[in-house]
Amino acid sequence: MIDINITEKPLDVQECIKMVMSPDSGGIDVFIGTVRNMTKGKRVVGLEFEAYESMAMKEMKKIAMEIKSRWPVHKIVIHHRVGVLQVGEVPVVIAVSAAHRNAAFDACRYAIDTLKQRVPIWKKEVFEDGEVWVAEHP
Amino acid sequence: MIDINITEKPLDVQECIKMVMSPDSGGIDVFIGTVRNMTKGKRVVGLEFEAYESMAMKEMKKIAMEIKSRWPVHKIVIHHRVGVLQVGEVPVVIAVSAAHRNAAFDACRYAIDTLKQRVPIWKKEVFEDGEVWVAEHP
Amino acid sequence: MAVYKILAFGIAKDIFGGRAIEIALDERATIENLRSALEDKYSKLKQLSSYMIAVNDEYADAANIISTHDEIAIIPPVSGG
Amino acid sequence: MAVYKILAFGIAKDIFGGRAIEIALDERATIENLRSALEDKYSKLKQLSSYMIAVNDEYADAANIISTHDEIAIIPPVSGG
Repeated sequence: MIDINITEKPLDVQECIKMVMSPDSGGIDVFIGTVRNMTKGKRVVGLEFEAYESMAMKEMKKIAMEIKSRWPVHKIVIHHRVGVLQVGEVPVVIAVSAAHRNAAFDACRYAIDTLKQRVPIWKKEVFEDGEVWVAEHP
Repeated sequence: MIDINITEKPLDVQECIKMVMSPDSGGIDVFIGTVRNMTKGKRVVGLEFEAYESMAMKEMKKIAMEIKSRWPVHKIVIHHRVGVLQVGEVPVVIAVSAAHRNAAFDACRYAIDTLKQRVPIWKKEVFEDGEVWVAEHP
Repeated sequence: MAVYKILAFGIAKDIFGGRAIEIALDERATIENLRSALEDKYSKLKQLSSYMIAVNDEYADAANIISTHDEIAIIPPVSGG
Repeated sequence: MAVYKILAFGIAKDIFGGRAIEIALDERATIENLRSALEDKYSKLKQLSSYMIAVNDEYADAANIISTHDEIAIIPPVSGG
């Protein structure tokens, strides 16, 4: 089972976890991104996320398919939020279940690392004195 | 912040996640153990967990302190359930928050790997035709 | 000549001054041709550490040929998650 | 001689036939002495792939000296998580 979503609504972490639970799984790894109050020593007021939605959905699905082909995992959920987020809010939730924990950990980490490398989503950091598009991947 | 618990009551995953959230964190990694319906090809009816509670609490605290000394993490929650669990129920939840995700992933994985190596908790697998104490760590 | 519509996201939106622009190129132009034409017109593009071009929701290579029916987008360095 | 109380968990409970047993040893016995005495009396202990002995909630070494005031426990291979 693969469930991919991009939404303006707050992400439901509990729901993502429920979606990956299954009686044949022994472990679930969940990554939850949260908006941090500081970046490079500067106070962040909030973040704004923008997605090239059709392509981002496609790239996220590709990541999930790559995971399925590389690790023995059962279910994968990747949900990304867009729009304006405050400090402490959750831009991304990735949950992966597997029979054994190593596959869940490896797959979840691969998902977030790869998402940050190539899924067309952009974040603008809003400071008290201005805003700037972030380019984490040069 | 370190929060360690051993309890007979169902673990509250959402509450564990809330406990580690903080405005200076950018990522949270959560490991959720779940009772699997099969082990080595045999159908499992349920599991029974027993802890040497005073020592297990102490060993889990040590693991959290080791994590604090090895990785720049913010908050660590390790909750373990004891008693009889059905398939799909959650024996363990580990949640770790950090400014950057690599520390959260490394620390969370270290926590579950080390817990399984040395925290005095034992699991008995209950099958339709009998039960057996598991010795995962020889 | 043909007119290609180019979508912009993130900082590329600021550089183009909008969500999309149109640019005239030869028919059967390549991604490489498009890149040169865009950089001539919007020199700030060259200040980005890098950027990709996507065609119909897929990252495209320099030699790919584009048509005016394709959905073409500038993908500045991504920063999701 | 002194009487030591030994707690048991997991499969050690089944081997001892209960949550705790008592065993007589010299005063100032070592963990090694305890291990030998237990294995003489409960030979099934030797069938475990391994087991540790904890003293006052800490894993103990073979040379550690025990007292009758210590909380002593047999720790068969753990399997939490």
